[in-house]
Amino acid sequence: MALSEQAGAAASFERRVLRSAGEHHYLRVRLELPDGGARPNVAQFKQLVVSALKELHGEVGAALPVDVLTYEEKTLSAILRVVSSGLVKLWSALTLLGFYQNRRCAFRVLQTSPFLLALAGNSRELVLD
Amino acid sequence: MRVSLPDRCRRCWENARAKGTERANARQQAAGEARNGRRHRHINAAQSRHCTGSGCATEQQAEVTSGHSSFPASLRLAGRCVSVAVPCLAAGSVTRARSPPRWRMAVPPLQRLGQAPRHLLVCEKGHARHARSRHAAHVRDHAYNCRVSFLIPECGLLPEVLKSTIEDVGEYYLIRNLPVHELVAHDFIDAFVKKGSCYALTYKTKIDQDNTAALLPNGNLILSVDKDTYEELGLQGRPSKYSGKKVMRYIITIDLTGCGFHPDSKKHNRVLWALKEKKPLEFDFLLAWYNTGAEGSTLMSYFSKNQIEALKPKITFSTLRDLQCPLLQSNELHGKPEESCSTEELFEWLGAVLNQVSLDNKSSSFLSTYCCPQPNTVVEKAFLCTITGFIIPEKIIQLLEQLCCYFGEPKLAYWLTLTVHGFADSPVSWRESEHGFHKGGENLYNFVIFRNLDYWLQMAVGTNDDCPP
Amino acid sequence: MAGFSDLNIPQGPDKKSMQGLLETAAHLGYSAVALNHVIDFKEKKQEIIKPVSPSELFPSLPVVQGTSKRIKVLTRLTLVISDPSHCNLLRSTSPNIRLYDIIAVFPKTEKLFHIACTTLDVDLVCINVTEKLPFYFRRPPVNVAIDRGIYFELLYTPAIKDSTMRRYTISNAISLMQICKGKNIVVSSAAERPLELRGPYDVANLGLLFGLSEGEAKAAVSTNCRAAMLHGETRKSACGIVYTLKKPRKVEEEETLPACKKAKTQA
Amino acid sequence: MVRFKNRYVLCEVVSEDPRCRQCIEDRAVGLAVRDAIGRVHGDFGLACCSISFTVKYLNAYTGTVLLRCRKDSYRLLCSALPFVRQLESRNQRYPCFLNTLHVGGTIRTCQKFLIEYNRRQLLMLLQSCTNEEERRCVQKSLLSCSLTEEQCLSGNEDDDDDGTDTD
Repeated sequence: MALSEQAGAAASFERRVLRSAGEHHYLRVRLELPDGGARPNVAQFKQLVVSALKELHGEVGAALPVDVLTYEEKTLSAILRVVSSGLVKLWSALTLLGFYQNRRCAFRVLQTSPFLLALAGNSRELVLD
Repeated sequence: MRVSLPDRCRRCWENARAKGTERANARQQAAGEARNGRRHRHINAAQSRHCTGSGCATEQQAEVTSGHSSFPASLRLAGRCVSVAVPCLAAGSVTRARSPPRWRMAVPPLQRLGQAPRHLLVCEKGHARHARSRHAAHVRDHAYNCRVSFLIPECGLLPEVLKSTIEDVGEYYLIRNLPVHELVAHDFIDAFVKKGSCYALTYKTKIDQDNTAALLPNGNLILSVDKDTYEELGLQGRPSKYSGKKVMRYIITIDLTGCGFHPDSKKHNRVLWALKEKKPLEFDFLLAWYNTGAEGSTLMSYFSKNQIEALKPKITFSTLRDLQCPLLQSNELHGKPEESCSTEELFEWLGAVLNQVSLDNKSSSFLSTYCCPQPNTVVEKAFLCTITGFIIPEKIIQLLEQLCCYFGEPKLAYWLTLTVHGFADSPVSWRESEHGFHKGGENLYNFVIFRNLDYWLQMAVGTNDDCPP
Repeated sequence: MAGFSDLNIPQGPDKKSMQGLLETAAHLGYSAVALNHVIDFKEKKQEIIKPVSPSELFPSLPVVQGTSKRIKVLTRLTLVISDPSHCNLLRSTSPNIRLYDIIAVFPKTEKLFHIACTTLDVDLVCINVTEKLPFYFRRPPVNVAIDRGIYFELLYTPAIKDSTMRRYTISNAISLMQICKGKNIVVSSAAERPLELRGPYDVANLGLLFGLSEGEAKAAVSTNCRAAMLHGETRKSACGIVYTLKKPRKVEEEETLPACKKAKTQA
Repeated sequence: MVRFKNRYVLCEVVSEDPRCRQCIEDRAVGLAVRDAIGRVHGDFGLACCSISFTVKYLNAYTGTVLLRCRKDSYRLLCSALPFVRQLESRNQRYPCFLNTLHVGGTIRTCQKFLIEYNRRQLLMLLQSCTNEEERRCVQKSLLSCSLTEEQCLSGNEDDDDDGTDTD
């Protein structure tokens, strides 16, 4: 019984190599605002991201599918998902965003990865001691 | 209503005209062909001709744009006609070109905008109890792991079989300001490197900026150093694969257990001199040692004169309620529509679960369109355990074994997963294949273990990495 | 020393805000910054003062995030030249100028750009990013500058502040890239507030917008900055052939490599 | 000596309002196109296209416009052209759109294309002529049109002016 199962498994060994096949890229970002003042809620946050894209890359940029996967209003940090070909556009748009509601702000991109799973364990932020 | 060019505007033409090139005939033909409606097929030919200097390809482009002047149509053509190029304006069409173009020598600047960093995902499937199964070898080859997490659906508490393994995940040591030459000393080699598996990795060093060192259990000491340090050290190494045309980083590999490295050998003395006097390198090190049976002195007592502290991995448990889980079939790596999910879908889903991403969105929702892959079921509870620290492969193999044993008794769950994250800044990923940071330095793998002990193994690496074994 | 650097932190009178900027820079992962002292000859006669020693200004430098080292602070002098006579200052061996780690010029006309690229003993040539280019870049001076190991500096803070300046920044940067082919570019901030600073990886990604390739973009915030610093060091240390260490232990002599490629000995 | 490669985009202004013709001038067309690029591709697109962007040739009578931009960025330009909605000059605003006829690497190819294009238009016109007077007029134009082509073919040896930036 066990033997036959093993034989079946042996026949079924399979390896697939997916080269740059990920459709999406993921970014972990944090919005920095001066102390005090209104904090955006999740809808406003997404609006801010889209407006940043629109400013730098126009309507074509604003049409990029960007998803806010998670957003924490307390820390203003979020995980964004974007199609791979739009990564550079989104990233540059976030970098060049300077104002939120006429107040200065800055997007800090903490991590980018083609794998969402990789965002769960960032060894650079790990404090082991 | 149009009339011929009046004389006045002919003069304008002459004024405005650039250098005349006479390739009119071929061009006219090409334009004629394009007009016959077989546009797409001619594009390659036209483009190659275009390379010789005429404007055929663009002429066709013009034809089409004038044909349907609506934007999406021209966009679609633009996207297809140069799948290697233009993603820059084709926001809508790019999603179709699944794999971004591979990097070439001369990519026009604008097209770089549409390129995403290269990455690799290797999926394997096999059987955990098969004699020739290499799953344990893959774990062993991935020396430096910072985070291990496992997810068991239909389970609310830590299963009994895993309790002892979790408790015995092993401690590791952090030594501050340890000179590298102490790792090359023969006392150390004899006491630890040769008597078990000794793992060491520099802590808080960045592989793309600083010098980094790592000791592999096979006795190889790997130094990844920048150009300045390399020149000062005077040890033989090779240029890093990922440092570009102007080499700024070198890799030095020293085999500590090799026969040429006995205490009085020339090589040993040279290495010791280089690391002690020529360029004394000091790092904070993470250390772990695994030995089978034989008692010996411990790292703690050996390095007692250095600043050493023993650390325990941090373990967190959580129970997820009403989790949407994709349906999987162990023999269908690609998944089947309506029956099971593919391995990439699972990989993304798992990332979503570990990052606490909400899974129940609609394709029309404003914030996020991510949803759990189809088909899926809702499980009432799922158990998630995460261990962070400097975790050695031997313990992961033990854990993997115990997870297989979990299915020894009949369980509700059909599968469970074990995810292992590597250090982004380690100089190697699998075995001794060089690892770089680029933009994320990701190197991780994930096991899906099925009830019948079939497994899927997914290994993912980023841009500056070789293909996993 | 291929860590990330930002070679342009404007030196202001306010010590506290400077401290804030340095802390943010360290937090973002920059391992070296240069405090920039700007002298514009258009405004009244300005004296070139001695560089303020960073150790005096900041008793405790912040630790670079993710490492255990402290941020390195250099001094930099930028001369805005709009008239050929201004160059004389650089030619004369003014003792104060020699004290700065990095010397940059900001040429306002084509002729001065040519002079800056070909003859002046400087490390950086600033490119105007806040207005339409007053002249076209020509290949010969740019090639000479690349051969001499002089770097071109692009700033990104104006692009954050204002939409029009953003256009000029990108368009001037692309014009420059067409001539210099992405070589010898340094991207730095000129940020006056912490919220105008951006992380090194973000800046490297911004380089892609400016027409750099990924490798060149990363070099623009790391290795090119290091090279510019070393180029500045050659001025102080007899063309970089002989370098005296502060510790009276030994004088290190190294082979006669080209000055700009010289490995730096750490004091 | 490396030449910067340019692209020339030939398009015609199509408007229902005949008064629109008076709006067709360098500045108005340039502004309208820039505005469209700005909307569609944002600051970045505008910055890319603005390098060496000019309205090279313009014929208000036939409504033909020739635009120049860098080869790298012509796709940004072409994709923005359909979004030009109106021309504005002297406080007058007329809705219109731009129809791309041809994209060429040199002005010359665009010129050739335009002559050929106009000839075809004239032939169509000829077929729809009603009286003899008109017919003669159009035929004459047709002949002069082909003559123009001969002329420039013979005259291209001395035509050495390189309209692109070199150094």
